[in-house]
Amino acid sequence: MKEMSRIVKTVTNFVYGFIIIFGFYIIAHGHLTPGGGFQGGAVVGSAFALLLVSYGSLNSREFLKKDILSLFEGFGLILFIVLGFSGLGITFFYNFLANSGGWFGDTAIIGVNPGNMNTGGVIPLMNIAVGLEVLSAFGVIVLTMASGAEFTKKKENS
Amino acid sequence: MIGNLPYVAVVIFIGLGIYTLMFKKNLIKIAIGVVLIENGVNLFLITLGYRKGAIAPIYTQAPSGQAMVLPTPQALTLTSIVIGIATTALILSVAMMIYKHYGTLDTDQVRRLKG
Amino acid sequence: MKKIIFGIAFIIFFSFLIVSAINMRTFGEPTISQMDDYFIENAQSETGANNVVTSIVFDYRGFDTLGEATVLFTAVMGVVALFRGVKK
Amino acid sequence: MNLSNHIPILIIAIPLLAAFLVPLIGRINKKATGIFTTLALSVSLILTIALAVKILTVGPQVYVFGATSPSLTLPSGLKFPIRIMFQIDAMSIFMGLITAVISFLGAIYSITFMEQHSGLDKYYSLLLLLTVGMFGMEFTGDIFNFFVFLEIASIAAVALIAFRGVNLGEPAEAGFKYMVVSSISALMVLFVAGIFYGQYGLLNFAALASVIKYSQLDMIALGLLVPVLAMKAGAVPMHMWTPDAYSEAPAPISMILVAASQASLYALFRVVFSLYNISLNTLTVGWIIIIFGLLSMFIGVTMAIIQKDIKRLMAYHAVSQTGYMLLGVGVGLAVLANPEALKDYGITAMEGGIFHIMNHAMYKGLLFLTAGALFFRTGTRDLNKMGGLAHYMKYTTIFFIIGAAAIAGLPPFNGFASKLLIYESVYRFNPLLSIIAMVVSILTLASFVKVFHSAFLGPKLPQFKEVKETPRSMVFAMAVLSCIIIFFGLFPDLIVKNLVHPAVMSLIEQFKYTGTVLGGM
Repeated sequence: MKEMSRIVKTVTNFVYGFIIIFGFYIIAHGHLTPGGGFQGGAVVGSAFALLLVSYGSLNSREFLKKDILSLFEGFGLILFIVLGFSGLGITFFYNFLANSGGWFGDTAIIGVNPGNMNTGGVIPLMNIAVGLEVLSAFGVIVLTMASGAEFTKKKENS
Repeated sequence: MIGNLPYVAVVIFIGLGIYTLMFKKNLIKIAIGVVLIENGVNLFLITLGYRKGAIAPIYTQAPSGQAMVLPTPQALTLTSIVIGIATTALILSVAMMIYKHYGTLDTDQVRRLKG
Repeated sequence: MKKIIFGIAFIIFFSFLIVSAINMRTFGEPTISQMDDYFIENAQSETGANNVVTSIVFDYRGFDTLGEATVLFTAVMGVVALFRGVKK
Repeated sequence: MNLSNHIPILIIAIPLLAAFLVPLIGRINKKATGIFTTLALSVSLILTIALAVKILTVGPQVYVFGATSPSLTLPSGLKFPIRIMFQIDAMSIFMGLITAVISFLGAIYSITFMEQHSGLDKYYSLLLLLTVGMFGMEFTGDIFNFFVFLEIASIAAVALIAFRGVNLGEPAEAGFKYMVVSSISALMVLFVAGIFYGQYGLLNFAALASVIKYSQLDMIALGLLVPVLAMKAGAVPMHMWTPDAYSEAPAPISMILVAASQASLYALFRVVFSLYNISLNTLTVGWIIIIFGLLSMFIGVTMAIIQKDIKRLMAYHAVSQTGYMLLGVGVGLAVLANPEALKDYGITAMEGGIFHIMNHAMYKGLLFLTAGALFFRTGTRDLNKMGGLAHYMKYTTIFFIIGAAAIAGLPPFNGFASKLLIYESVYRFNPLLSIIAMVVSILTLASFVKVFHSAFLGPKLPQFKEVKETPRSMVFAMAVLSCIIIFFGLFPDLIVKNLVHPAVMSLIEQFKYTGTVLGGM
């Protein structure tokens, strides 16, 4: 993929940070507002795609590292399954933090309420884990397919 | 009958997808066919959860006393969308791999495995 | 020949879809919603999350979500494995 | 905490965790990944055996995710389950045993077989994920969860089939075909889940089974599920993917793919027997399944005879053998509503069909592994180019003879045991079917005699002077399978009585399946 014009790159520079922050906002508030790990992860992943498209696959390799992303992916997944395992005293995927009073353990007000970040038990943690996994998975897929496309094209020319 | 128009849209989506799979000869078009079926099924799931005049099933600053739509289909659709993305990514990668080796996307020319 | 068989299969399949669309219950008026009503009523007290959909995704049907994350991981592994020979 | 209650989830969670860890281990040491995979799968195998013992002595097990107790299916007096659950009865664990054994041996075989390939960490990770998907399909009691695991298994399988696609075009092509086929079937399963949800507001198999009315929508759901799952299992009108996928995948993966398509077959039986049971017109559906079976048997074997590629030939035989299973179980289904005939020969036919699933997984696995060993040493799969290999590869020759005799149904191997059950019971249902089954068996024997003649017999060929016996880990995997085959062939009654009969009864007795979840046994 070739890099795009200066206008696109300038706009990208201006916008991508906001997109990433918005994605993380969606991930963190998944248990209160519409959204969650998958949606937020997809938003952040789209920021990666934007960077890739505007800078081209060769240039973007300098600041989007596939290795680091795949590490993050493994980390997110392992965090997720460990959260599942840690409920194993009762059952797999038991929400052991909910209503316990500790981390994210406040009891939610039943009915309509303005929302309290400190509720939901393992749900916010799982949101973060899944968000991490999804954003890095999207990044890895997009980057790998872009470099693969580069390879295919080279073969075409020769 | 007119109330069931969303189901008709689902039928058109899935039917078009199957038609594409059966009669089109381009690998990318086949991938598009799979995505069409996927969207049709997702649309089907999400229409099942709708309740007339109800709000989204989220309590944060919601108008009080209103009925909520069914939440389960939304959760299922969320799952199936992500699965769909994974499928699409893999199917396109395999198509790219085929293009790399054979230099074509036409299924008639790709067929080396026969008999 | 192949086209005729495919055509017949397609017509059968399409008629299946149309019959199911006709027979489906009316849009917007779920007749049985016991499971969802339970979720709407009890999700807040059982999981503490305001967003009922999230509480289903991560608590009631959390195992599906693990499967879903696994599917994504599988796809990443597959894509990376397919393009593994491709350097630079 | 009592770990023995958590065995059902540990069987799945340990390979899953291992699959996530393998890429990280691969960063440190590439060689260790294979051994790590084997370890994880051996733990899973041991746990599966422990669970099997528990189920066959105590009864079906339920595992509810996220509930306050693993066996709490209906919290606080509800009439319907709200959480995902695993529901493991004798039939599920029967399939689970096959999966565990086959994937464990596949991992052992892979250690040397895949040695010179790159990207081994991804290979082993995908292998573990494929195993997880198969286990999930067999254990789950929730239709949407079934869809998720079906997708895990098929995506992992696609990536493994296309694993050699970096250097060759054909594996990628086979992978594409399999991907399209499995996406269609998975999406249709999801569509059917939607139909059920729209009608009954439930997703649990057992809860659905208790309320299903067999309305027009349910008929459509069945009409979508049966062909789609038969397609995934490789039955004939939709078998176009089978030869490609089986022949282009690496040999251990071909073996595991056999077990993966049998997991779809299991799902088909589960839908027909546990979900619908006698609410449907069993005679009609039974005959549809029998016709699928007959077509698979006959077309599979006739296509196999003309093949020159050894793995492609075996793949067509896999299609043909799937026909036997469909035949046996189809006869059982056809007489399900007729208690006398069911007791008379229906149960025996089903025992034959179900027993054949396990036997087929074992001997077809062995045959694929021998084909892999030949490919490993000679570098070709073309039968015309091989010859005289018995001089160089003694063990492989013996293993091949065992596998070929078992698939052709010669005593005293396991294929004979299950085929005999099918012949004698199907004969009483309809003699013609039994005769066709015997003819197919003879054709199978003829086809394997041809393979044996062209690959192993004949003078020493100069181009194979360097060929040696296969390495030890590969011989070990093949030897274990051969021992299982001979053991099953010598003591079929033991297996049928203790393992197969409970599996068949758990399929037939629908009230037990619903009872484990909804209570009121």
